[in-house]
Amino acid sequence: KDATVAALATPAKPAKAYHFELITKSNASPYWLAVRSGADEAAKKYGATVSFEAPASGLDLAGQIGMVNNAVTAGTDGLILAAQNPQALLKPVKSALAAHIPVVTVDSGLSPNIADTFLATSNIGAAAALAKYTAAHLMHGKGQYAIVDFNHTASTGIARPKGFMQGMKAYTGIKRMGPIQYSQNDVSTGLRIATTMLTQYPKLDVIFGANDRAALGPAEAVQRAHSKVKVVGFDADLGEIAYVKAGIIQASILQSPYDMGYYAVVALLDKIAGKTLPKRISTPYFLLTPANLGSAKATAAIRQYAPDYKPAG
Amino acid sequence: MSASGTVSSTAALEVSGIEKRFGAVEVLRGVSMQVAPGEVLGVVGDNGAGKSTLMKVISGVHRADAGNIRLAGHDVAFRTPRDARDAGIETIYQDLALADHLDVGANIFLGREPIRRFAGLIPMLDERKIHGEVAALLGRIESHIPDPSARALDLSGGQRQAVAIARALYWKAKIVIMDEPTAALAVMETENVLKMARQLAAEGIGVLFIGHNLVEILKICDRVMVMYRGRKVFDVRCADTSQTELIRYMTGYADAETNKTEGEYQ
Amino acid sequence: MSASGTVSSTAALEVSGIEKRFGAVEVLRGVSMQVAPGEVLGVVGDNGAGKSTLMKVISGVHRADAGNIRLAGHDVAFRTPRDARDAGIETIYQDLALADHLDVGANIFLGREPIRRFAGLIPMLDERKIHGEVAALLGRIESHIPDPSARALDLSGGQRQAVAIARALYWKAKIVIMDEPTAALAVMETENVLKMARQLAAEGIGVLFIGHNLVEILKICDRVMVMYRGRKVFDVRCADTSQTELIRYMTGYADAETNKTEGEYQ
Amino acid sequence: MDQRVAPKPEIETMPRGRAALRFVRQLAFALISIVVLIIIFGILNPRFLSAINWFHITQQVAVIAILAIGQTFIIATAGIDISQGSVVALSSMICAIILVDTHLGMVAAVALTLLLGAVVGAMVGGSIVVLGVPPFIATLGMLAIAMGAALLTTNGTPVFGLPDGFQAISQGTILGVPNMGWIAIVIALIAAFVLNKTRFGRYTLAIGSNAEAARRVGINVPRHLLMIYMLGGIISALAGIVYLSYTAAAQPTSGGNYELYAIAAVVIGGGSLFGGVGTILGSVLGALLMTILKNGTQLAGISSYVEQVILGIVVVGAVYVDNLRRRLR
Amino acid sequence: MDQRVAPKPEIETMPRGRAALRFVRQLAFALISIVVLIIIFGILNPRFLSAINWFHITQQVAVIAILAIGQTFIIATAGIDISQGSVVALSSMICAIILVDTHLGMVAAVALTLLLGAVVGAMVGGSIVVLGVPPFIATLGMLAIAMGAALLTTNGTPVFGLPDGFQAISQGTILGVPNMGWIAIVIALIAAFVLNKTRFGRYTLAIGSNAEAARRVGINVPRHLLMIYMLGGIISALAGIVYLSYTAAAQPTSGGNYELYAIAAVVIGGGSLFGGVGTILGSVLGALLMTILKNGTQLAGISSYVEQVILGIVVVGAVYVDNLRRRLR
Ligand SMILES: Nc1ncnc2c1ncn2[C@@H]1O[C@H](COP(=O)(O)OP(=O)(O)OP(=O)(O)O)[C@@H](O)[C@H]1O
Ligand SMILES: Nc1ncnc2c1ncn2[C@@H]1O[C@H](COP(=O)(O)OP(=O)(O)OP(=O)(O)O)[C@@H](O)[C@H]1O
Ligand SMILES: [Mg+2]
Ligand SMILES: [Mg+2]
Repeated sequence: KDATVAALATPAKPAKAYHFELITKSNASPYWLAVRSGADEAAKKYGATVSFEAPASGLDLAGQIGMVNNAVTAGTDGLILAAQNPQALLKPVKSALAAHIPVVTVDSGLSPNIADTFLATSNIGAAAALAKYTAAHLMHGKGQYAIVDFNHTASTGIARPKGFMQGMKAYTGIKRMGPIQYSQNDVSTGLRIATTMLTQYPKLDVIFGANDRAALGPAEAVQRAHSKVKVVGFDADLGEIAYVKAGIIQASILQSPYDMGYYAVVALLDKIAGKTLPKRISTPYFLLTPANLGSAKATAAIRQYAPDYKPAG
Repeated sequence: MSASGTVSSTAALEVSGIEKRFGAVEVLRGVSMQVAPGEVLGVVGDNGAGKSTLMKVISGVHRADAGNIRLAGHDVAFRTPRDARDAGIETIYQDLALADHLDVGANIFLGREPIRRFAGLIPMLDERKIHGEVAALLGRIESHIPDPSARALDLSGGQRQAVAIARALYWKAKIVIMDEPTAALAVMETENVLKMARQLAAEGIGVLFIGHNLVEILKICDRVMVMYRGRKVFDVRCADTSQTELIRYMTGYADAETNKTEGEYQ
Repeated sequence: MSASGTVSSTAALEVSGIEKRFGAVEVLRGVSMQVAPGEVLGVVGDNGAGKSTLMKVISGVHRADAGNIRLAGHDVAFRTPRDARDAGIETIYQDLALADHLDVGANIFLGREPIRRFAGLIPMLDERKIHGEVAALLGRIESHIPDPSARALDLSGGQRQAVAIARALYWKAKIVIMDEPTAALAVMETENVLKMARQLAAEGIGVLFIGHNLVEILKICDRVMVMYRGRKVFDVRCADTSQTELIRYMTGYADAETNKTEGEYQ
Repeated sequence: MDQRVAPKPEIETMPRGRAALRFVRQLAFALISIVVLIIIFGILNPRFLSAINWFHITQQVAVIAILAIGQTFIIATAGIDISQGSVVALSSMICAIILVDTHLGMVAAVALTLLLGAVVGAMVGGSIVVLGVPPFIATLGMLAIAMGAALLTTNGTPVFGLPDGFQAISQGTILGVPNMGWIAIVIALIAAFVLNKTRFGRYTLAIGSNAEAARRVGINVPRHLLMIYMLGGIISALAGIVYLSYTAAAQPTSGGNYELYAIAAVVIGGGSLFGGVGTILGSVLGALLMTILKNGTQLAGISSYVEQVILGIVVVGAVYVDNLRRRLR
Repeated sequence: MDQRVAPKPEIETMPRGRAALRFVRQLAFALISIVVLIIIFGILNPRFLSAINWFHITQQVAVIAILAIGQTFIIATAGIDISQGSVVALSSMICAIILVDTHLGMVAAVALTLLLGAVVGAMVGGSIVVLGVPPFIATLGMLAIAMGAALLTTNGTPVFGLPDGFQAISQGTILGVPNMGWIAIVIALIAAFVLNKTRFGRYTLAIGSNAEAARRVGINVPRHLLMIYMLGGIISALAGIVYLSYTAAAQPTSGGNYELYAIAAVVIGGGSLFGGVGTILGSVLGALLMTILKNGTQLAGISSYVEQVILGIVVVGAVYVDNLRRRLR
């Protein structure tokens, strides 16, 4: 139902060197840095430039609002935004649109979706798919799982556990243990929480980590405890790839952050060139498992996060 | 040997049977004393004898466990230093007396700032009045404070004492307590403070003057009381005593004999 | 009128031409003085005359802008208080003297703790020695300090002075500086401190005794010097002077005449 | 007492001159730095000087400026409040919940939130004056408590769907200045009046200068400190309300590090952590300086990482220059 | 001097008894609280008492305990260090970069990182003793600078792929105790020795007790403070190395709020922000108390939000009980 990146035209050589601003949720996560490198790559190709801004933590809402406003003031030619909060950013985005600055949201959108287009993975769908795979292949229809989320305020942080639990509902033999725990995007917190979970629920089969930071901590914990618990997650960085290789992370949804950045720039150029954009563009995800790790598709998916990734390396 | 019995009903301040303990320590064990208007009463005694504690009870800093205080014949009970000040008791401390970052005027009026109404409604400080009054006042006590807007921070020890004394004078205190006011002052500034103590007395104020320098005390006080381990052990007109006698009481040498006759000093 | 010229070469301490300014303020303007072993030299003067500043220069707290210091005939230059202590100058301050949370022993040895080798290698405090020495020492000065492991926090003013004096005694100082050591002490504790000052002198130490109480000064000092506005304006054997004369110099009354004849006091 | 001699004119005017000079000196660092930054950023990107950018700077500075005002009072008493960020989060959550989940209306929501701030401040002040806990520790405790409480209110989820009218607090304008800017200005004017022209303010400075002296002249120091921390709590709650209106959504984890910015603002503006000094104008200028730094670096395309480093240097530099000035005096 | 009279035995033993009593009293709050918590959590979930859980508690407490040890020295001088978290982040980044991007090897990486800590500490100490900036402000500045610098090192990206050998720091065990636990224990033992048994420690307490007195007996206070902050920086860097090994990945934004936990640990352990007091054992117990609280509440199924609130109350309570004890003495 959603459009794909194929809906975007390959822009003609732009008339001038446009300057875009990319504002993500936080300034030091590999995921956002992958979005940035995609955007940079596209910009290079089309003779544009992109500057990158983000608050230090994913929790500084006022900081992000200020950054969007400042970008509008600075007279940027286009804005790429991953919204910390679906409503808080409405007003500044409206003022950008009013100033005829095209806005593309990536990963985390607005509600209502007023941006020119929204490029993202279907978080609920992907999480549900991950749950189905986990239930069928890793748990064989019965057992216990627990969730480590990264935070409970971002739309992705809300959608992924929701999707995962939806996917699991079909299996009556599977039980979720304890409340959802939050790692607040901190690996050591995730590690501490998961370590305690292993003690707390001796019969646990699976821990779901809802993003890269939130999966990394549990994987680390499992490896240290030499536990048989399997970790499934979202996203990948080089740390997680190592765990997939080691069989500790048994499945992970890989999104397309690089493409999000890349096609966000393309979409901005399209918009400037006067094309109409679809309201929502679904970026593909890939379910990475130890079994398919060596495949070309997996390599391509991992390169979305780490452009320099070399398989057997 | 004491003449104090004669001023009982007209006393500016009269305390009786004051007791005060801090935890297990009995610091004051039934102290009674009085001071008449216009009289300077010296208070001497060993370190830790309880002099400052007695003064703090009188000035409302501490509450006594027992005993009562009469001001000009009326019973009073102070819960806070403010009550005591309102009743006309001003205290001049050697240290801790001034707010360093505030100016001379602000210090003299601290706690009792004159207020005017802004737009007829909102109460605000009447700075004009403060500065006016202070200028007149500082002239009156012949202090050498350069200007009333100097901060307390920038004053010398003697000048700081002068500010505190100006405060007492201005508020027309009935009782002024001076706790070791000259301890760190040089001879001349000491002279000045002693002169001011007498000046206060001349205005009809009862002055309590605590000190360790007996020469000084005998020179300017009308009467002197000696404290020893939380008790008043001696009370005498200055004209009728000597350093040697005072020291005898201060060291507790005369204590046995005093305990028998303590009633005499009431 | 001064007898100081006679001890020049044997002086325990001799300073000459000391100048010190803080920013725009000239606090010491060429001060020269000396003190012989076993002599107590009184230093008097108005507040702000520069007495404490001079002592701080001698004890290495401040560095002089000009002038020099000779100890037992040798030129010295102190960069820090530690240099001065190492050279045998101990200073006893009224306040700021003790670390409140440390015990008596730790305070006496502060800055010069005896060290033993742990496992023959690692230097550590020799607590055994500290406590042993302190017990003996406190007995020697007849202080009433209850026990060497009491914290400074829990001592009276006189006891604190005793700790500081014990420090000077223990380290066999050549010069001891006492800056207003009795300012807050009662008569008996004052007596004790004065006695200790004489005791120090009896051990051959040169003592500099700063104070405002001229009676006290004239009683215990051998000689007294008067400072006025950063200069030494008078220097005399105590036997040869009087309170009145000292005050004349302290107030600058004798200043004009002094300026003419200042060379005399070198 | 009114019949005493009228003062001579010299004495009347001198203090004013002296106090004014002291005031200007205190602000010098912040003022000069701001002017320098405006010139630099104006050259790097002329849009920095545009009206719309100053509109946004005004919005961006408001919350920190309000917090800095509360912090000025507390620091003037030689205290400190490191719980401001958490209290902003808690009060914005409470305000949002009342707005969204009840029918009490906006006025009640604001009033109840301010009341919450007063209660929080009373708890902090109570720990300080009744339990004798130092301000740093009392507010460290409150930092944790308020953070936990903010998360507990909705079990961690954000609150959406604030009424449109509520947005007027941040978005509406009067004379082209955003309302949240006006709020900060009005609070600053009132606070400056209170600190400099009333007994309350004088007692605040007196306590910070010498608490024992203040007590001895009859000031009820514990009561005054309690009031100061309640005032501080109310101001933090107000900042929370403004923050909520600005962000249009309540998040239990927002407000992090705001206290550090507020403290930095006070210090840059000439306040001293040892108490007794501090001006409202100085603190507001301190907040403005930091906001300009953030805004200007972004407009100039300077990395926000570098901005952090510059900010750190500015904070230390402000206090150093202040010391220097005092020494040279 | 050695030939003086040998002391009488009473005088020899009395001080020991007195000092020991003082020591136990100082630790009382932390010790009693820990025992109470162990009983409560043990009842709520018997697994809390399992060996494996204590293994994990040991791992979890190590970083905070190490930081609390550094903080103890600084707080004992009446200072404070609020930059520890940022310095942990910066040093773990630097260490990871050296390990991954160079061929210098582990020993060099650790040594260079500790050197970095010393430099950071020297900058802070220098601001304090040379520029005369109060410790809170100097470390507030460093907080911002180190945070910015950590981000600048890799432009925000985390560093992965640490050599396996490096993980031994956190993962290896000796006698069943994780190495990182041993590191904390060894550091604590050395620190306790230094603080109580050496001149360095005595000067630290003397400066915190009365800096002017310390100066006047000849202690070089500026140099000592500089050394204290350098020591603090080195300890923070060490904590960063241990943290890096524990998390197996370096992230420029990690370490947030660690300084607050470390300060809380010191305060819970009986240290005073006014200086002159503080014990290493107390601070380590304070860190342990907080870790047990975190671990136990999760095992007991209590929300981490509630844990925050409890933590806040414990911090304020610790200081209150300390005051109470002192008053009743
Ligand atoms: N707030 C307090 N708590 C406990 N003990 C106190 C308190 N105030 C005073 N004391 C004790 O009470 C005793 C009397 O102290 P006070 O200050 O009244 O003596 P003083 O006569 O003024 O001595 P000095 O001449 O040294 O000033 C001392 O032993 C002192 O330690
Ligand atoms: N560190 C300093 N910086 C600036 N001025 C100083 C400093 N120390 C002392 N002064 C000034 O130097 C002058 C002399 O001070 P000093 O303390 O030596 O006087 P004093 O003779 O000891 O006085 P007192 O009898 O009051 O103790 C004073 O005017 C004082 O303000
Ligand atoms: Mg007293
Ligand atoms: Mg002096």
